[in-house]
Amino acid sequence: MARMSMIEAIRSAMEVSMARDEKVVVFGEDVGYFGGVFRCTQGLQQKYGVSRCFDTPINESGIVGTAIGMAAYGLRPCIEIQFADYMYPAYDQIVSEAARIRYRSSGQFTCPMVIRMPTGGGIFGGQTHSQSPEALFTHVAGLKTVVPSNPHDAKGLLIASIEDPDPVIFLEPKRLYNGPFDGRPDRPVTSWSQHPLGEVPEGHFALPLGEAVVRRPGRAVTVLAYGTMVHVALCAAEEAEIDAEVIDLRTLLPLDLETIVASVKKTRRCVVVHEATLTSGFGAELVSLVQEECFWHLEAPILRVAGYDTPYPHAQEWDYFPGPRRVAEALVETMEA
Amino acid sequence: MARMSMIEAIRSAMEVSMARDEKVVVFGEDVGYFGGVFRCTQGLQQKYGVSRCFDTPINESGIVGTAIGMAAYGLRPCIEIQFADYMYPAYDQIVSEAARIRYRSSGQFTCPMVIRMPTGGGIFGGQTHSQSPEALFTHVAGLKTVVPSNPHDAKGLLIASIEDPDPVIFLEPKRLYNGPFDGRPDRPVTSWSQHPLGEVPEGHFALPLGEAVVRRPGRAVTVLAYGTMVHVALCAAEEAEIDAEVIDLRTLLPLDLETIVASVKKTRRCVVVHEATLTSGFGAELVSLVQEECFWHLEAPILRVAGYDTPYPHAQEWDYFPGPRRVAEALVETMEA
Amino acid sequence: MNEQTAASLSFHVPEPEVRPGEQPDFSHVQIPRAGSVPRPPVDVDPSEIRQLAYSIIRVLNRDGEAVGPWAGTLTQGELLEGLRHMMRLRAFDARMLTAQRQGKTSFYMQHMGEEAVSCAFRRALEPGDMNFPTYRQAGLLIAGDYPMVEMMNQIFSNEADPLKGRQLPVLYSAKDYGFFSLSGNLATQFPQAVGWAMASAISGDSRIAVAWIGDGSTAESDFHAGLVFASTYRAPVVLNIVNNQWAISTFQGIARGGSGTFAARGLGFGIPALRVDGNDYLAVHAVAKWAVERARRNLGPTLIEHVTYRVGAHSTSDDPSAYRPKAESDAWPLGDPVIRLKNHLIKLGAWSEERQKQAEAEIRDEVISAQREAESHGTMHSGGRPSPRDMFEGVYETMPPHLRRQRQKAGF
Amino acid sequence: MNEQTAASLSFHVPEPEVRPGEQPDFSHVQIPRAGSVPRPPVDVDPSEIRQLAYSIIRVLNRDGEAVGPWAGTLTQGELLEGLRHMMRLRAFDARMLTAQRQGKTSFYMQHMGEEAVSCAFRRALEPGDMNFPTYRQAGLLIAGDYPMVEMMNQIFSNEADPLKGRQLPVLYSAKDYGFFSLSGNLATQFPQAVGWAMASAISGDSRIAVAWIGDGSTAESDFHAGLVFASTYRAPVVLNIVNNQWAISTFQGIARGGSGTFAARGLGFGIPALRVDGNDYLAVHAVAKWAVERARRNLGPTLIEHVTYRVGAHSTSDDPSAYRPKAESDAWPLGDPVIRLKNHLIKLGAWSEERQKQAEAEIRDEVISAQREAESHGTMHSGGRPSPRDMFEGVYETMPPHLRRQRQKAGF
Ligand SMILES: Cc1ncc(C[n+]2csc(CCOP(=O)(O)OP(=O)(O)O)c2C)c(N)n1
Ligand SMILES: Cc1ncc(C[n+]2csc(CCOP(=O)(O)OP(=O)(O)O)c2C)c(N)n1
Ligand SMILES: [Mg+2]
Ligand SMILES: [Mg+2]
Repeated sequence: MARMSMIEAIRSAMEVSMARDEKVVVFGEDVGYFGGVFRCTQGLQQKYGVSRCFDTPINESGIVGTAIGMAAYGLRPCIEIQFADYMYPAYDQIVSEAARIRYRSSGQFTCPMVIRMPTGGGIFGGQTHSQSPEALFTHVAGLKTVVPSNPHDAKGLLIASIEDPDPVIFLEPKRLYNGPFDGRPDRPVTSWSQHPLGEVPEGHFALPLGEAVVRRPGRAVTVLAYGTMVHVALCAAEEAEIDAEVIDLRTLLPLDLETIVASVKKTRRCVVVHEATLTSGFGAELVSLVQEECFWHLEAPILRVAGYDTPYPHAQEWDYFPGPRRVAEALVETMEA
Repeated sequence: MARMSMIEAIRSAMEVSMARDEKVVVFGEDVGYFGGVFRCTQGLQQKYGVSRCFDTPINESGIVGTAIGMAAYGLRPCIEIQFADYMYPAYDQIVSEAARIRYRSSGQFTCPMVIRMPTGGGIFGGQTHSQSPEALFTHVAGLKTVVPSNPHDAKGLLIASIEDPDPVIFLEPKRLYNGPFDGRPDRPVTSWSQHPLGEVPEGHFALPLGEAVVRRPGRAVTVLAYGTMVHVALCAAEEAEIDAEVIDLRTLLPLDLETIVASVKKTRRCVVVHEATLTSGFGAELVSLVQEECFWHLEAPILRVAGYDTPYPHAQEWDYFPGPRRVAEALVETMEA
Repeated sequence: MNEQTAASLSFHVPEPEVRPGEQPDFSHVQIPRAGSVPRPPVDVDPSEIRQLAYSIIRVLNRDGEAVGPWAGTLTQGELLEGLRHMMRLRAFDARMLTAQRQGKTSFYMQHMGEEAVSCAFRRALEPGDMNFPTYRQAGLLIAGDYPMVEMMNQIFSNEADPLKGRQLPVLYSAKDYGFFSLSGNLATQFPQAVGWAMASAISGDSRIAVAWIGDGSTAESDFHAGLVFASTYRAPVVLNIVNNQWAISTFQGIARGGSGTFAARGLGFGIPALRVDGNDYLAVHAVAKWAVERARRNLGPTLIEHVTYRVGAHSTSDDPSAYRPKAESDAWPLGDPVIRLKNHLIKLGAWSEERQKQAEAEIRDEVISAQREAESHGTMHSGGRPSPRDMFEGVYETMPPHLRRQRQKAGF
Repeated sequence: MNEQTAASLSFHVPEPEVRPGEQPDFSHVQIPRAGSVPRPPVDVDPSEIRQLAYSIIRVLNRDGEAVGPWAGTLTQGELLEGLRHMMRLRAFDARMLTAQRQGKTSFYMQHMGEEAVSCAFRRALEPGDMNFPTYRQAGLLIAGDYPMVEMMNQIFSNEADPLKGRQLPVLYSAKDYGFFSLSGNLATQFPQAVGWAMASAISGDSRIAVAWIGDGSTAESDFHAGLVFASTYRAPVVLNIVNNQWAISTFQGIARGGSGTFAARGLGFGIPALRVDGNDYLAVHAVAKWAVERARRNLGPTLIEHVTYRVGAHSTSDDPSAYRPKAESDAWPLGDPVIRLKNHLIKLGAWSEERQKQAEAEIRDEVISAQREAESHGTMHSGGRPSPRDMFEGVYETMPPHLRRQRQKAGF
């Protein structure tokens, strides 16, 4: 075991994968010589050469499009989109191509690739460095969508994603890169070196996609969260002094519905939290599934706490961010319903 | 009043708008001389000249991007994307630009424009002529999303969309272009000339965005639908002999939540229907809202009938399509819950 | 500050020379003499051959002779086979158009007039090379000896369809024949081809990729993405533009704008760009061979504009009489690729009108018997369809729980 | 079939001449003599001036003299004003970089070395013309007399911020000053500018649009979309590429690939393409004037590559010492735009080192007093912030019910 930040864990996952399988190639904007604007790929070019880790022109459709061609050839590209906010120019290649190549060719061609992208706000990045577009991927048949909440999971899930036979969208909550952010910007930042999940196996280890984990067992209400919101939810539960069961989904698709349903059937209440805008967010899917599966057990409406339906503002970031106060309010509201 | 197919009604809306306001311009692939592959713009170039209705290069991002520039200048572009399946290359311009220009410029620049696109399956179009991407728009703050289900509404809603000060996504269920399709491909096709909603005012008339309409009053269960699925739901209600209240949403965003809630509080049951893939579809948002607002009234879980989470297949189209049989089953299941 | 007065601007929209009812006119199309364009060495400095993007490489002259520096890349036997490939494609198209009219398939797209492009190009490739085609390069399959019956199974969406009914007719996929899965979305294959070529270079392989795109689709952004990546990484890829003058109802001027040629788009990327007479089987092959050799020798990408004409409708959903003169294709100055190659072979003394007739009959029989076999597996509107169960398979390698639930509920 | 053996392919990734620790080297940059490039009439046939895409138009020579056919577009008074604009932009940058370090704003992007490009271009425009800029053209605002205090209010996201705190610092919007709302997404403004220009032409107006893009961002697909539409509709737009050699950490070769120049990208579209010494205020103005006149006279688009150098970091989040030699900017052969214009004015006898010092002091005071005023409205990390209520406003013209509910629930 070693102590790693989330950046180091992600880098370690790529390093391990590149060492084990020479088909793994890594590329993206500023990813090669410089090692990425968040330094996630630092050192990989030096270690594995420019043919396996390289800089690209600034064209996200080209990055994903060439990666699809490489995957069809037989490589396993693990590519970086500099910010999730910049994936839109690649959306056609992701949705119409990567997601469908196995299906439309009846398995003649496949598309094992990982598209990494930093998501979420909390760094005063304004509307184009803060978005959480996961629902735009979960709606697309043929994609898998993963969102880790800590260094340990980030490494295990990224290795599993690279080894997966299908395209995986790997969303990295950038507010967690350096520490387990609980949604209180007024408090001193803690670092992963203080956190048990900053302890990460050094070598190869894979966490299966599609398994959620209970971060905090509880009996009063189930909170479904992923990424940064896991820590916010934990903080809210403490502050509201509510015995919430906090589930970290880790993979949105495939989803670990079993764990969710078991918990809600036990607690009989549910709150769903995400940072993306509310309307048609992934929370809506969670609410739908929970009410379909647990209708007869529910004692209160399932509540959603999410980003407001506005672009992510710059100066009002902390008014916008669904922090512990808003989550706690929802917990209380659910308990009182 | 005149008898119109949905194509004629859409054309009439553009014609009326172009006559009233010379700022209205219409363009897209094959839209000018030829009048569009579905003939929705036929005659407009002849009538208003090539400066107001013209063909474009095949570049959806360019079509939307130039339209944004025109809207910022002060025109009112009403543009066509040949099939909704081909909007992905324009998705960045729609999401990052059109939707946010008013907000990010604090109203200095606005983006009054309409993006028309044919959606939905049922014409053996395979995976790239059948999609229903409405949820990819409803998740985006700054956009409005409209889906008419008949010629009358198509005209009134399109005129309102063109006159709207903000960008509107106008989805045209292509299976309805020529007649009210009820989801039974084995039956002879009926034409709009046989249907009361094929009667359309000839001149200017606008239907406000954000108002749903009850297509079939009922007491047993509320069905929320839009576009083609309105007709499928009506058919299913008849066939299942269930006294369903069928609501045609018409506008998905802004949504007429009041009408929905009033109905569900009355019927105490709800089924949501759409053609788009199930997971993270707009149905999930509807389910979430209904359970948030009507939780204490509900007597059964809200069910969703939707496209399966696969690409839209070609040969198995009628197995895939959420037709009256599947909707009826859901109605029965809800009633028996 | 500015001397010019504020005169009004006016809006310019390119228009074709003629419209329905008018006399077809191709007098604006400049066609160099066959044999007149030089053939540079494959390792030429791209900046020295910019003029090739503004000319047209041609081998067959009016008299059916093969002339000039690009001639001589194929043996007589190969030419005879080439003729047969083009004829087979044409016969195949004719049958499938009829089948569509009969309701045996929902949709079809033909190649009339463009047969030489894909058929001749295919000959310049090696096993293992990969094409990233558009829907109008079935000649790659025919000339690559892919079984016609498999193509028909796909077109009929029948129970033997290799793509299990999932794809629109003509959106083939044939990995073992170097034919990448076709997309319905235009231009996406361009950067994919470049990526495949990059992967081959990364892997120290010797296989190359070939990208295909239509004139209208060069306007798509992915055309640019492909060129940028091909240029930056000097990918071993041949980038083909098939300029058949039309993109559904819009003439090539809508995509080409103020540019001299489509080939010229490559010049800004330092990519050698050639134009070739796309109705000249010999010229297409010679140019293909040149470009393939560049790629194989690690000299990087080549852009080729194949100048041809779409004689038929865009697809079975289209009626071109609404936007262009009916007789336009007769006026097309580069002639018909099948007739031109036939005349060349007759000139060589290797062929005759009688043998042509005979070959036509043979090929028709061949196509008919393939069709008979395919129809035995079903057609679109008869029995013998892929199972609805298949619909849920292959979205992922392993079916995830939510799809299993959906299939179960569907009862398939 | 092919004679070549199957030798292995290898992968090529462009690399800059030097990396940190090495000696800066710009010997590969070919720089023509000032005054040596001809000035064609604005209605020239684009195909006759292709070579302009491979040269560099320069006016100021080493001795500070204005020479050649592109000289003489500005009066001495205008030049003095131009110098002041560039100095003001540089002083503004310096203050804002400090303010960022002090936590008064979250982010800043400077223009060091590139001041001439936007400042000189701005002079060639008329009121009503519209720029679609990138984040590195604040010179358009400074030279357009947009109040510095407004820029600072935006940067500080304070209660007087014209954009109400919604935008990242430096993503200005100033409609009345011909400055379109900046996006964080690269290249999207390119087709938008073309669309604005098309709208002006459609409306019979006389206003033109100006698009801006960085060297790295020309790789984006929307660059292509812009060129295609500009070419097809001959839109009255000037398309500017600011080639400052770097795109964050990647040198221009990654975007440029095998191409000779970025300007050459225009040639494939039949768009006249010029390269200009971007550190030469006079040359930029002369070229801008030429291109603006073309647009205004309905002659269509022009593509301009401004050759310059990004002296500073990409942004306050970047540290270039990790990817390029520290002294590289000193070695940049086109010099510093401020010093070059200053020397020219001294040469003309219109200016002196003392007046330069004096002007520097005046400008610093001007900037400081603007900053004082802006800070009185608050900074990022002091009081005086836009209200959270504002957050919900202006998403639509009329707030829809769901947003009203959300605001109400939020208690704002
Ligand atoms: C992204 C996208 N936009 C639009 C279409 C609709 N479409 C199909 S074919 C076509 C014309 C293509 O013309 P061209 O590239 O010249 O090829 P050709 O049909 O002439 O071979 C269009 C507009 C599409 N399939 N995909
Ligand atoms: C679509 C998109 N992709 C990536 C980025 C991240 N990004 C911001 S600036 C930049 C470099 C741009 O370089 P260049 O175009 O040369 O402009 P310069 O900064 O040199 O002025 C990158 C990659 C972005 N903002 N938008
Ligand atoms: Mg074509
Ligand atoms: Mg740059």
